[in-house]
Amino acid sequence: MVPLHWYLTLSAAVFMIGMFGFLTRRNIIIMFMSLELMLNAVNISLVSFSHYLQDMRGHILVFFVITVAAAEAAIGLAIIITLFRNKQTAHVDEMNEMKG
Amino acid sequence: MVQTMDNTMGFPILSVLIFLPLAGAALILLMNRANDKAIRVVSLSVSIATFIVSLSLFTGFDKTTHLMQFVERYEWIPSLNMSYYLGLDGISVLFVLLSTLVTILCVLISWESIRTKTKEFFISLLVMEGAMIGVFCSLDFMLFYIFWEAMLIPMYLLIGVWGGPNRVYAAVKFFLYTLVGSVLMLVGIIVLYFYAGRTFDILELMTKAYPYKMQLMLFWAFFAAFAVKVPMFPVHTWLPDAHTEAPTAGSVILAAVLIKMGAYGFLRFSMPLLPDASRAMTPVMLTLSVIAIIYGGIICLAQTDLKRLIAYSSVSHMGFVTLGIFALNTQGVEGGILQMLNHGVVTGALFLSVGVIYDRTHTRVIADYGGVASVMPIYASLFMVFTFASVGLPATNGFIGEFLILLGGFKANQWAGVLAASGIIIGAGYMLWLYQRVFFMETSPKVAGLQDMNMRELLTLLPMVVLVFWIGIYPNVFLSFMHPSVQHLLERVNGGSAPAVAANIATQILR
Amino acid sequence: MNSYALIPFLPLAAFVINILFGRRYLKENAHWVSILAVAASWVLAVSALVDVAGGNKINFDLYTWMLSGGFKVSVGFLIDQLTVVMLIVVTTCSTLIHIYSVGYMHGDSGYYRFFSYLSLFTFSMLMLVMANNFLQLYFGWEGVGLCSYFLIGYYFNKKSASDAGKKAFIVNRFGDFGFGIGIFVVFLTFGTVYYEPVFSQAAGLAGATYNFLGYDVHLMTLIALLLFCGSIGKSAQMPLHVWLPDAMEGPTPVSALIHAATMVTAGVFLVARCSPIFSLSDTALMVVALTGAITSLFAATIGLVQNDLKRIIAYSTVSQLGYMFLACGVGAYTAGIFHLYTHAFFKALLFLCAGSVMHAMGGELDIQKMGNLKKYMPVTYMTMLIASFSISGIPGLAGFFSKDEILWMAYAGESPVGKFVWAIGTVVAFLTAFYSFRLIFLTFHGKFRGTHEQEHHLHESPKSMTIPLMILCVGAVAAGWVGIPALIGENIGVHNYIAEFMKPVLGHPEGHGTHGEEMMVMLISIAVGLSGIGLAYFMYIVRPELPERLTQQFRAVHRVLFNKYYVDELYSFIIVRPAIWTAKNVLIGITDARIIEALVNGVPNAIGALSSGLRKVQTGIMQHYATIMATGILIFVAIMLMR
Amino acid sequence: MPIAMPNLAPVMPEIVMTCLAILLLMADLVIRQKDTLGLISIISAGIVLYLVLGSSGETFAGMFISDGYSMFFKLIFLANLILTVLISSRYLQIMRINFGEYYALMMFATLGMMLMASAADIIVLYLGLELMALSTYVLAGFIRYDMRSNEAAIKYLLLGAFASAILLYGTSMIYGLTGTTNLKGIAAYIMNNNIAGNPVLMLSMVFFAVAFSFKIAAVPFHMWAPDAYEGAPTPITAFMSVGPKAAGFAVLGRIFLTAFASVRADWSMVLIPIAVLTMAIGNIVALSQTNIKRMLAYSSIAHAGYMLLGIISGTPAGLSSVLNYMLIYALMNVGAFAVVIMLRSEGFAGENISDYEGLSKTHPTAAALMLIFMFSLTGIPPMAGFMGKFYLFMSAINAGYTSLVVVAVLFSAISAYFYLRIVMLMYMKEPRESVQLNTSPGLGLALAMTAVAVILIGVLPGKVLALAQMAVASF
Repeated sequence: MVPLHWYLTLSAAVFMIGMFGFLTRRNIIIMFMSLELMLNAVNISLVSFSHYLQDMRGHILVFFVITVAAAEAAIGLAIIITLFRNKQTAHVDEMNEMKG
Repeated sequence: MVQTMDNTMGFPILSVLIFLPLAGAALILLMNRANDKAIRVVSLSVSIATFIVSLSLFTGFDKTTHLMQFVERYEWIPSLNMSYYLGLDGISVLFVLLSTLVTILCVLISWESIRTKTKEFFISLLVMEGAMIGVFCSLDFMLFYIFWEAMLIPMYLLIGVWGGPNRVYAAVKFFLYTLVGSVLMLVGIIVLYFYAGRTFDILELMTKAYPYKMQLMLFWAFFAAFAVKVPMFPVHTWLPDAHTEAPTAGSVILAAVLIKMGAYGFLRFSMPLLPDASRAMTPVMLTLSVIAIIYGGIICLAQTDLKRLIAYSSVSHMGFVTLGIFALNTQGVEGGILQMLNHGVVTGALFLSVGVIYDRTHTRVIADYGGVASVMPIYASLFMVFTFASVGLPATNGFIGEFLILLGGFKANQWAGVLAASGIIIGAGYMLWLYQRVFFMETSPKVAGLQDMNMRELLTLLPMVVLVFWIGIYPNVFLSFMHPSVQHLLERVNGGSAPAVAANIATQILR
Repeated sequence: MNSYALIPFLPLAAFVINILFGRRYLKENAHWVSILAVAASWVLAVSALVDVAGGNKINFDLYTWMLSGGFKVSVGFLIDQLTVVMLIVVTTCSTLIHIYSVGYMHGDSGYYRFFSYLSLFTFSMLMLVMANNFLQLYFGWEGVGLCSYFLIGYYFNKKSASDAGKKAFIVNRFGDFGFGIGIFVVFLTFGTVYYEPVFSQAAGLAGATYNFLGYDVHLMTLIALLLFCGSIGKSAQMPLHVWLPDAMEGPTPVSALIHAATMVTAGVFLVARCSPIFSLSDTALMVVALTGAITSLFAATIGLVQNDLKRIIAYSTVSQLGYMFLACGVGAYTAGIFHLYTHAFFKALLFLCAGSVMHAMGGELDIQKMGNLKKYMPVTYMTMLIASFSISGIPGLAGFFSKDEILWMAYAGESPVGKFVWAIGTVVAFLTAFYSFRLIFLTFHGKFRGTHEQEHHLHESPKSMTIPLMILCVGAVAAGWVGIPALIGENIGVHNYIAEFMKPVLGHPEGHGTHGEEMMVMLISIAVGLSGIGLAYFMYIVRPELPERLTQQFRAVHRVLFNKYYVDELYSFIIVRPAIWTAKNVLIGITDARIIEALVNGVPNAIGALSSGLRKVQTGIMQHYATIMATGILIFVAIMLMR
Repeated sequence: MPIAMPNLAPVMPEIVMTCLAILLLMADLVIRQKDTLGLISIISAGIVLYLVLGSSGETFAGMFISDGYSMFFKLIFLANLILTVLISSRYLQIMRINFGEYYALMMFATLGMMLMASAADIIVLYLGLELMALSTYVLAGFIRYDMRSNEAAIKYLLLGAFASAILLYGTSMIYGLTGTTNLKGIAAYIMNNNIAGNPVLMLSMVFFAVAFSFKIAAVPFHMWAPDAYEGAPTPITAFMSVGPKAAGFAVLGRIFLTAFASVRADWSMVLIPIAVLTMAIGNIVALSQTNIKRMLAYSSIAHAGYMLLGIISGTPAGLSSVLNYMLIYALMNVGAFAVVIMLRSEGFAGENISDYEGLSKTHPTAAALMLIFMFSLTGIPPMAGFMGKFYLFMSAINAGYTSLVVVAVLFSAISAYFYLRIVMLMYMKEPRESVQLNTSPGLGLALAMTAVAVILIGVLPGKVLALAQMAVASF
């Protein structure tokens, strides 16, 4: 039986990678992917807790997280397309028309 | 529930006094903007009606007791134990009369001088009157605070919209100065509320004793709000700007009533609620007052703008008032209250007269004037009366107030009394210099063709002349209002311990 | 009983009528209202004299003026010997000068205004004199100050006149500052401001000390000196004398009434009225005497070189007032009041003569441009001559008796500075005689030095002006006979009425000197007077070029005297200019502008700068937002774990 | 054994709301006149409101609770929905974005908020949060052809997703620690096993605080707000500045005052700096704003800071003051934005504050309304804003945070400057060019309602206060 804290360290690592990706990458799509990565990291830890506690709540929450991530991706991509249509760029640095 | 006199007037006079002007303002709100005349007539009749109603205060007031009179109390916010609680005693009754009288004069003086947006002007004026009377009548600390702050909006508009060239700076400065001060007071009120067992009723708060440290902290919180309004020395720089930029009616209301609220606040809240702190702080206060007197006086010597000079002179005069109040003896306090009334009358009249001349020449620079006496003799003689009232000549009201204050001040602290007495020399200096510069010597071209005061302007200034001489020659009519209330206040402040006050109330009831 | 209350209120009524109805209705005949009122008060004053002479003293309150806590004061009247004497002086001079003004002010545009101010002045002076408490005294005190402001600045479109008026009022205010504090001390020690109780309790507190501004001071001296500040201001004594010479800007009747006969004497009246307090403190008396003496010497020396007719007389007034204070200082209050009484007559006469001279010379006042006027103005010449004789102390005339009394009392009194003060008094007597007759000789004798058409215009003043001159001339002569000293009095069967009359109020200092000494003092003063006149005669009639040579020789001394010891410049240098300078640069420049305004505007500007700084943090790039969020999270995690 | 049907009464309003929203989507295909859709949404909001007042109780095994507290918030959400729909009909025509989905999305967002308010379990909470967030992202980017709207949407979405990731991570930690996601269960667990100092608990509390600070736009997690508010269409800005913020506070109240109630000392260590920073940055940066929407964005950030004081005080009185303030804030804010919308006409953006110069001359009524809202936002009596702030400060002082209140009071004095500047521009400057106002009956009605409410609550605050206290009593 793999001890619990191994899963937790994996989840934390993936979460950190996701966050780091989100903070540094310039392309919106890549930022989206790193977001998904963070959400999945959370799924890992939820499932491991649920298994460890022999309780169903974790699994239910994971389902919700996955569906929400999908919905989010859909909306995100839709907005990126409209953005692209207006400004022909997916680069975050160009999107600073509003500041101050 | 502290014992108060039941309302002998038969009808809720104080609420009528507050809401009559507000109703007038609402009426004007509905009126059509075009007919100026109708708006002016309505506002004049409302202000006169309010004044007549307030006269019954003057006659119906029972001068033998210090207890609150014309009391009204209705539930307002039961959950916070906040009540709509009005009442008057010897200290506040005179100021209500002053407010109602001054408002009539303001309406009269702006009969022709206000051309643009007359509707908003008269609405602000009447709302001002309602709020002012509310401040003087409220016995619930929060109700006082709400009226105190509500006054900011109309005054801000009065200065900002109808003011002089850089009115905006003056209006914002006035607003922020007062607001920063009074928000600190709000915190003080809430701390007091919780310590005194969840009540805003001033009379109840007065019966409790508070720890010294807390009293000190609260004293300085209240000081922040009241000192700005008085204005006391370090925080006075908003007054000259506000006065020079405000329209005539605005600076008359500002000088006659608004700055009295600061001193009234000290009398009604700081001293009775925080007796030990007030006593401990008197040296500081006396020094600030003396500085204000001399500083305000000397600075007038070098002023070039007419209104600015009168504004600084009222800083000096209010220095006298605070000196009187913090002398903590009967002469000082009664002199202070009377001087607040006098200053309202005299400086109000001075600004009215400046308004009269300003409507003709549209310049406030003293250098432009000269020899007005030969062109407008009646105006010159009236201004002469107010100049000498401001200088404190015997037989005018200024003398009575100043003499009592200096007597009280000298009794409390000799150095303060002597230094403050020098104020009357400086006062004579700048006022006579002003009078000579404007009225005597050769007639300057700008002033040559002016015609003398018309009936309306004369009507505005006459009540003030009557008051100057009435208080000057027979002040006891006004002083008799204050005796019991001031006595009670001083017992509380000097007595310091709550039992003494309770005993006093007991005797009142048994008597 | 209270018909005497009408004395002050009649002129008040006249003032009100004149000021309200003067412009449209009364115009020319405004003077009738004032004259009738003042004449009526004169009649009442005489009846009061008779009443008081009959022995009863009147002291009643009209109504309570101020009541605040323990402080109670009312408008009340005290009529005793001292008051009655003053009443007579004030009402008589006032009536005569009112009549004189009818002619003098004829045709002036503000005619009604002049008479209303005169009536107001008489009202205030009478209130001052008849007061029965310190506060009403203060009321009258400032009232007369106000009227002198109006009347000095009567020709208000002249800058010099309005400046003089303002100067008079403000300098008086300096005096009233001390006076006010004196009243406070009186109230705080005696618990009341009424004369009666204060003077009766004063004896009891003779030795008491009082902590004034941290120093333990002898109580009576403190009160006396503080009250004396007021007198210095009002009677133009040494430090505060600068306003009287400039007060000559006002019309001549004003100078006569206010700056000779009545108002300036208020200071002496105050010292006399408070004699119970003053006599309890030797130091105070010494100060009074010395101030009086020095001022009289100081003013007399300046009077020597002045060329303006009215200014010479003004300095002579300051000098004579110094005499009166000298008298009070040595304890001889009666002599002081007696001199005040006689001085009122001949000084008013001098001023009125100057007025008629000015009238004739078309407003010209420089005596160097006059001369030989006696040919054209015999009556004025005669009356002015008699007045000058009287002031120089020629025996038989009013001035001699009162001045001699003072000098004798100074010499014989037990005041430590008596002898020194007597010496100065004698020197001043010599100087007074000299400049009085310098004036007479330069104006009336020699040849006319004015312009031709001035000469053509010369004429004697109309009847309405000369009659008061004559009446006053009678007064200048006869006024002295009331107080003939015992030395002369026994052998001509007349005793010193005024001394006996004033005894109950002012007491009678017993001069312990032999008859011989008294005779010697009298002879010295007569000799001094005559030599003064002789020297003047010699210098201005016999050798007219002598004064010119003397001024060349003592150029420096002449310039100092001519410029009034530069006192005016000194005051404006130490008081007026620094006040305005501090106002301009220090207060407006630094405290208000830099410190307070900087703070008041600085704080919002700083917040504004901070605001625009923080605004830049919002770069619009999402990465920056996310990094700031991440750092936020890190910080809070650190806070939580570190705690 | 038969499937036991859960008691659906408490959740009936949400169910009806979902059906009506879907019905609205269908109706959009059929109805040509888009304004009638607005009308339908108002009617449905009315129905749901009626239902909300009736429903109370617990269901879904303690995961969904409908008590006084949630009822009060649902009142705010539905009022916010109605007002926003009223003020947006004319705006949509001008901006040519008059699509039916606009109203449907708003109803879904409101549904999400209602779920959040009634969530007694983190799962339901997360569900509501995401439903609201996603619909608001789309609404923010509704003006497809305008670059700024897209930018607003993308920023809001990415940072929103980031925050919800943080939230989930916190949830997983607390779930791991206490074994349950039910708020009451967590509270019981903390109480019984007194794990006060436990780092995992601390960490999860931080993550919860961060996630919801993002939602109520508290500093330092506020960066998205100014851009999102400026970019989004103005009615949506109004909707966003009230809806999600209120929902955020509802959840903050639930979590921190039931789940983590016993460890208040710890999480107040986090919330106090956030509150102070929010008030400071919100008020100070607003001073130098020239765009009215951006200024109102910073002002709403500052107001979030004031409301945090209520949460920090932790007492029922504190919570009721937050509720009370939230309602008053909603009215003031929507009113102010309504006036901004009124200024938006054909060729004129009306977003720069200099466009307000001399408004009192050209349109006195609009100027008067704006004056009322500005003075109310500053917190000057007799407006409602003062009463809200006053009660908030009272509860904070009563809980012993007097120094915090002094800071709050001083910053609200600073805020007077930029609110006053608008009044000054309107009343004390001359109009540059005459601007044509676009008013529609709906906008007029909304303005009238909000203005009257602001003054009425200012003068007679007793009623609303009692309502808020009653709501918290059942907490």
